[in-house]
Amino acid sequence: MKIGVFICHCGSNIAGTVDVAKVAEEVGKLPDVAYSTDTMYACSEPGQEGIIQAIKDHNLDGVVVASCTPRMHEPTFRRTVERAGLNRYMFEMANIREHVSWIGKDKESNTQKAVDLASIAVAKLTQDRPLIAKKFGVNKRVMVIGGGVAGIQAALDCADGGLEVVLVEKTATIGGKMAKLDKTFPTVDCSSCILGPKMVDVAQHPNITLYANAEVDSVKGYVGNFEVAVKKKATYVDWTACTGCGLCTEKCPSKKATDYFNEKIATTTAISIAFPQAIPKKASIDPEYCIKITKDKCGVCEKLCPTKAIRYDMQDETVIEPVGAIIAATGYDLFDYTRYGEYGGGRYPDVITSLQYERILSASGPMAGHIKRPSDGKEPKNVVFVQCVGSRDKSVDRPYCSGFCCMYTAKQAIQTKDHLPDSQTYVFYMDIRAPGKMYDEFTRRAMEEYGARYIRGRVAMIYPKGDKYIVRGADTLAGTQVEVEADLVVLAVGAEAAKGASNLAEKLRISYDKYGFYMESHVKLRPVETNTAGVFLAGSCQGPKDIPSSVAQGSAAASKVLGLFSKDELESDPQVASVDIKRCVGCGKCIETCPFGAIEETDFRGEPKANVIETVCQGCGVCTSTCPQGAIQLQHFTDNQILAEVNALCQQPLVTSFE
Amino acid sequence: MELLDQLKEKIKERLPELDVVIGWEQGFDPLHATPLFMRTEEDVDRLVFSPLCVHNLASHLTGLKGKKVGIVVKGCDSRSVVELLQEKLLVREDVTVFGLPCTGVVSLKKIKHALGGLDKVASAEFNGNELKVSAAGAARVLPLNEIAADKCGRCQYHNALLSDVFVGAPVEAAAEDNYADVEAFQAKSPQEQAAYWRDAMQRCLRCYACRNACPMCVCRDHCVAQSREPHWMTQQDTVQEKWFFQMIHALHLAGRCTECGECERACPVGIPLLLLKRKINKEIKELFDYQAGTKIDATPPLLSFKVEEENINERGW
Amino acid sequence: MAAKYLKKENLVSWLQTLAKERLTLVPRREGDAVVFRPFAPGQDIPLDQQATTPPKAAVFPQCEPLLAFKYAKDPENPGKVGVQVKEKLGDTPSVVVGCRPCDARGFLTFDRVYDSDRASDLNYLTRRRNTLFATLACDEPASTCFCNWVGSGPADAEGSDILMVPVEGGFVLEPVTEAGEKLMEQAPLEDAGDKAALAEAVKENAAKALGEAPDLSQAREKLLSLFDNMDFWEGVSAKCISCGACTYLCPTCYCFNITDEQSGAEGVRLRTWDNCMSYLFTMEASGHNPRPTKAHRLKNRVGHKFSYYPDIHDGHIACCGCGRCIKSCPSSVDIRQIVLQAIAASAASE
Amino acid sequence: MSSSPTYAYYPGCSGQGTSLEYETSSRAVCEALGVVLHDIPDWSCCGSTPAHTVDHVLSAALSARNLAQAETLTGVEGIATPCPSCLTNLKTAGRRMLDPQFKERVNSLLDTPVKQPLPAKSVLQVLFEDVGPAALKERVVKPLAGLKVAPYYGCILNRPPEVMEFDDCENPIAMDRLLEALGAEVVPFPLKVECCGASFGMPRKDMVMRLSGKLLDVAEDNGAMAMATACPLCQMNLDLRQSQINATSGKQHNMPVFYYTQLIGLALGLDKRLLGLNKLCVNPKAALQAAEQATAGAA
Amino acid sequence: MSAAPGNELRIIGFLCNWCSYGGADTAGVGRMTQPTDLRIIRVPCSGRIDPLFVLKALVNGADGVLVSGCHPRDCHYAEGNFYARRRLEVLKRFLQVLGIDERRFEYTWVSASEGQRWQEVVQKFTERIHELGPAPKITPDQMAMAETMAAQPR
Repeated sequence: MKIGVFICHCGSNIAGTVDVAKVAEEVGKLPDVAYSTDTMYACSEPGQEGIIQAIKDHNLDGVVVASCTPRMHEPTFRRTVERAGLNRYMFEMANIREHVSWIGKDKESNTQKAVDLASIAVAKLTQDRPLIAKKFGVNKRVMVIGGGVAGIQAALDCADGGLEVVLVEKTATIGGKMAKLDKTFPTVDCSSCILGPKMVDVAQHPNITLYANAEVDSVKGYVGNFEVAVKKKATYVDWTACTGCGLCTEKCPSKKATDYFNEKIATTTAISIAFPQAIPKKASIDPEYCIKITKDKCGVCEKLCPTKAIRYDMQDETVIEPVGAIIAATGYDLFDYTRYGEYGGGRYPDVITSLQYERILSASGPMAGHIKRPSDGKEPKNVVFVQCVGSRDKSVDRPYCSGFCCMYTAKQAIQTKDHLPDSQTYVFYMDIRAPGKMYDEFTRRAMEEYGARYIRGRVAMIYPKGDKYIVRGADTLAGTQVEVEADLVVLAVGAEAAKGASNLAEKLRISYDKYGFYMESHVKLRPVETNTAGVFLAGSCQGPKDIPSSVAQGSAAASKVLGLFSKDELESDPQVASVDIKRCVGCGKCIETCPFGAIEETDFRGEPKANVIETVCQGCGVCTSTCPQGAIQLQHFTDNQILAEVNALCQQPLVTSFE
Repeated sequence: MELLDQLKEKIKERLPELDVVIGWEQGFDPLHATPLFMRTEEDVDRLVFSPLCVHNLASHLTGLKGKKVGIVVKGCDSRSVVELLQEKLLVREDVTVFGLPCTGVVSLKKIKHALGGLDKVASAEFNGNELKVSAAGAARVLPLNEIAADKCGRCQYHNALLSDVFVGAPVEAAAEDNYADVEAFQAKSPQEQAAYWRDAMQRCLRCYACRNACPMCVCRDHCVAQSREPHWMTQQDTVQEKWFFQMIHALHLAGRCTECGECERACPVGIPLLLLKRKINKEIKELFDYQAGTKIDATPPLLSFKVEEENINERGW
Repeated sequence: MAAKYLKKENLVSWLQTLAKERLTLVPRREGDAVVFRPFAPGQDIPLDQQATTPPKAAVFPQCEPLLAFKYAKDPENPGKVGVQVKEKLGDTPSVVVGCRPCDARGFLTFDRVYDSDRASDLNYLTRRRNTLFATLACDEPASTCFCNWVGSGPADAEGSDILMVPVEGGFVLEPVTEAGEKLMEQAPLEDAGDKAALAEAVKENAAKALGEAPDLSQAREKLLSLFDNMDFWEGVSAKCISCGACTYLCPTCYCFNITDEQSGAEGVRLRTWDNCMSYLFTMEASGHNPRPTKAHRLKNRVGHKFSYYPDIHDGHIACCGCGRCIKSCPSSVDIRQIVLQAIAASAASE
Repeated sequence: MSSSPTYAYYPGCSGQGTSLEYETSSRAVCEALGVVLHDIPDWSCCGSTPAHTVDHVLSAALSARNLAQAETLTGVEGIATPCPSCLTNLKTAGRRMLDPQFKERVNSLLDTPVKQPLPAKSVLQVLFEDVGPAALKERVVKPLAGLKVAPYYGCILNRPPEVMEFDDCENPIAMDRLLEALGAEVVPFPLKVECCGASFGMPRKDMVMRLSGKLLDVAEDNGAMAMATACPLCQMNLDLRQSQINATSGKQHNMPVFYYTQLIGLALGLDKRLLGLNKLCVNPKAALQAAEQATAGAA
Repeated sequence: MSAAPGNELRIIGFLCNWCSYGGADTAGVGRMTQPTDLRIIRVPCSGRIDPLFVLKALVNGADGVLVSGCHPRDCHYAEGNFYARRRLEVLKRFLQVLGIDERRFEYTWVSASEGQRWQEVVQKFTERIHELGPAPKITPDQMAMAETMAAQPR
């Protein structure tokens, strides 16, 4: 082979503590190295041109650059060698900056280490083979999982961009958490007024197919060609017939059904429509409470329904949707505050969650917008807000900040004063986190204009005293304990990963953090991509987010999908496993261990053999280290490539030396 | 009826539906049995069964893929069949297992030590718990427990674990295996251990009898020991290379080895190879509470994982 | 020189003398095996039985560097790389003491191949010419011995330089070649006297104990006639596990493989033992393998030894009858049986 | 049941003085319910509250000596003690000694080293787990019907949870269930695990007045006629200091403060002398009579 | 190729690309000074690391081998490190009969953000290897000596 080696100075970053000229000289002695030099900035325009020129001048068939981490510039240099006519995989990089010059003090040792690392790269390159990406077609349909504001935004943007969209929503209506909110910060404008039109757009958009009351069952395939099985859960109402007139809900005699939309502060009928602006505005039956389904009596709704839409015998149904990309927008759930025994653990009726309070505040909520205590219906005078319930608390394994609680607490304090001018609000907080546009001003208004008393400290205990509650906490600014007598306590419960999030992640083969939030490809630079090609993230499933951020991410994910679909064919990464069919004995151990189900058994002249589905393979190489005879090799990280590297560092002496 | 006669009868019953049945017959001298491939009733008449039937016939199974094969197994041999089935390297319907109870087989090496050589054996006869041998003109009586294979002394599975036809009365006994041999070897210093392997590996011929006798070595013809793609080993006859092959063999058998000891028995230059595999088995047992070749529906431990490993104590690095 | 007598207690001092001038290989017990190793004073020399391995490696090492090479770069133009080559020859004078007649005779099979009119293998020849054999005649055959089948016997001196016949209290040494005679000169010998007669008796008894050898004269043709009878070969090879124990322990198997290994700028070309029982032995680059099954391969081993080789080498059978392939076979495959079966089978089919 | 639950018993110093009635009633109740207690021979002080603030090893050694003494007893499944403070020290010492190095340091201070620390439990835990409310209920001869009682566990019986490993640390229910089994009416008492002021009775009497006063206030607000405690110090602050609290706050509490074992003893009809009701400062007679009348009236 | 004469020992690291290699980068970016003995080989996933690579290195003269991957549950490929954990643990214990001091091999988990942790790991492991000193090598001299030793009567 003829290998060119380029040792980068990186200004003084490398050259300061590594004798780069010496490295170039030493590496130049290797038999396969035909050209070796040092260069000031390999990644700069002249640096890259130098590499291209050397390839041409010396007829090189491979290049090693020893510079910074390959995680930074490997793609850059691959393009460089490609411009010079080499295959992009005939390139190796040695990291002599992060792994050498920046961490070692002794120049002599650093220089030797740099020589070694460059030699490893040369050794590997001698085993490199040109790899060529395969092309495959793309199904330009996208599935959005989750119909909250992020999912709605993503669906609408994709649909407006001309893509066919399948929107899958777990509950009976889209709208998500935002639909439950009364007002939004920092403008205190009506939540449903701004979300409602978007929901209607979804319902009416010709490119959007909406499956409400449905969940993703399984995901097969790969980017460009997924096959998603969607389970449509039985609603016991034929939605093609239902007009959403609501007659059934008025007459349903079973009125104790759990009202999930109203966060269980009220009950609803067994057949119900979540709320007046629900999309789709269709009735569905809660089979747990339906008298007809549980006891085979009643049947009122069936009799009343003008379009004869009631189907008591309806079963779950699964539909297969072929799509090319998937956006996960599954949102969040609320922290279960009953884990805080000191706040009553759910025993006190007037200690409620912030989202329950939203439903109380909402004019279309069960209390029609009048603030009343759930226990006795009395108007509260002192309302105490407790922040960071399930946020920034290691003791309940929620060390993270939920991000939006400070703001909605301020908003709720303002609204409380608006609704009940005689009321007094108290807010126990740890720090006020209001970094958004107009956010800090907003919290100031709550304090200054609406008289909310902010107490900096955590609440230690809430206990009833008579028909009131004593909220005891620290006032860390005053250095004292405080006790506030409250009529109503609102807990600013934090956000946690949606129930079932990890389950869905496993179906989508994306990773999630220890709290169940989905992992983006790169915290800063690839915020809506995942490590599974073709799967994107939007909204709070990636981490708690307020509405503006969720909407922004919805749009960002949509633009990623539109970008992906702007090509008719995609290229697969050729760094995938490949089977030497002659060596394969068909034992299936690779199939057993592949984390991606990317290996299948095929029949080759009557013998079972392993076959890699290249578009599914992610290139981890577990199969290669599993196969005893090395018949399946991860391209670009083959046994021989790694062995060459090991041998470059320590090889037993040959049985006889030349001399 | 004698066990052997019963066995012959059962084999003859099933023979018409089978391509071949593997058993043992008398070999070239009175101490050596040799594998017998029975296709006719006359072949069956040559069948023998005694503590001299040391071979694990399961090693021949994967080579007979696609054929209807009957196989006579001792308890230990049956584990190999179970493991092969578990790894889906055999088709259950194609294998008919004639299971036997076994009280132990001999170690020819031990007999060799006792007699000072095996070259001149004139006769050998089992009498209860003794072996009567005459060799080089002298007669000797060897108690079976002194010449039994090591694996028999710690045998937990005297009766075939899997059989389509079980012949004879099951043996009740089951010994404990506390891996005392491994513990004892482990107690040596690393220097002593290294010297031990260096000396033993020096005489390795790289004949790969250890590999080819192994019932679980199914790669045989494609073994990495001789391939250039991948090029794990050179053909240099250094101790490092020979030793490294044994490491490869042991690790490729991790969680799969049924400890039949064929590797060690087959070695023409007497390298104690089973120790390496037993060490790994000991750890597999401790780490994953798993013994290869005991359950057809288990998953080999190194082809699976648990998110929380009970017994892997990560060392807090 | 006539036969001389070497007292058992004088053997070591003779070996010490030999070891000063030559690499002196003697049997040594290692673990459960007896192998040929350089003589060291004070060591125990097991001579009562045939060694586990033959002294084949003394002349034909398991791994032998044929040459070493080195890439040298043009300092002016690093892209220009030259290769320097140095041939490696093993020319250490050696002597093997205590091998058996069959062991020494095995090299005759080699010689016809590596030292012929058509080809001469310098690496082999250099070692061959520098290695002498002081062979110990057998007093009693093992159950696996069949040297008399292949035209030899327990006191066959062909291929040896000295024949040592074991008698009560020592050995009667008979010089076979001039070189052997020279070696004997350095030994503390006594006149054989009446020991010579004892030695003759030992030889006679041993030959008698081997019994009558079957007639193998038809084997050549009959094996050939069975070439396409794969049923026969599948039958006899069924218990074979395709390992290389038989061939690597065989004093007459001379096949090898050649590989290059490189470390940095230096490399070696290695000749290593190979064996026809291995699937890879005939594996072709195309992926085609003319001997895909062990039946094909065992056919080759038996056929080569008893038919194809004799065919082109004046009827010399490429087997010395040492019996190691039987004794050390993990499955006790018995080449004698196969040959006899072949003769019988083709007789039946005729 | 195979055999009676058997424990090494650590009485603690308070039991020899200020909480003699807790000690005697605990023993009586255990005996009546078939829990066998063997006194730890030659037991010594657990170190109480000061020791661990000075030196962890020395503090652990104090309890470790008792752990070692307990190991001389045969057939015991653990150590039982009525006093939460003693329990904390025993459990903490046992837990710290899981660290072999710490254990070695502690053992080096002892004549007889601790082999394997026995698990320590409160008598309450023993009664709740080994006897249980259901079995207790069957043994009741004189139900405490009509007695509205606030269960007060004190701040350290269940905390820190990783050491005490019993019941919910914010809302424990073991005593509630036992008292309910006796027929008593357990009133909701949100301050079950609040601090009574503990040993600040000496240096900061005002603090105890305030904290214990609040406990009494809330108990009364919730309709309690009496309180039940499981801790000698809590009982002392609430009972002995009740008149001082009244004097400070100007309130008129007359709230008897029982050890829960006394109440169990009453319901089981045990010998009054063993229950030591006469040792209580706030006379319980009125409350007990009121309860009786209420039941009688209802009947 | 041998380690720098004098002070350095030959330590080989196998690091997964996504977590530990990134962690080593992070340590570099943070200028977290480390001993210079370690030579890193980058692999996509700790699951790619055949334990035989480790043995190959150790048999052929490495003084220490360090493997590092993503923390369990955080594998870029979801499961690779779970397999690695089992295999490497078995490997580590296997060394106990091979006459290779098991302390010469270690495996650990370091995430891309844990630069400081990486620094500590390298520091600690390098110190350990230096305490153990150079690994015993099988040299021709040693073989010759062994032969002489073996020739002694037993």
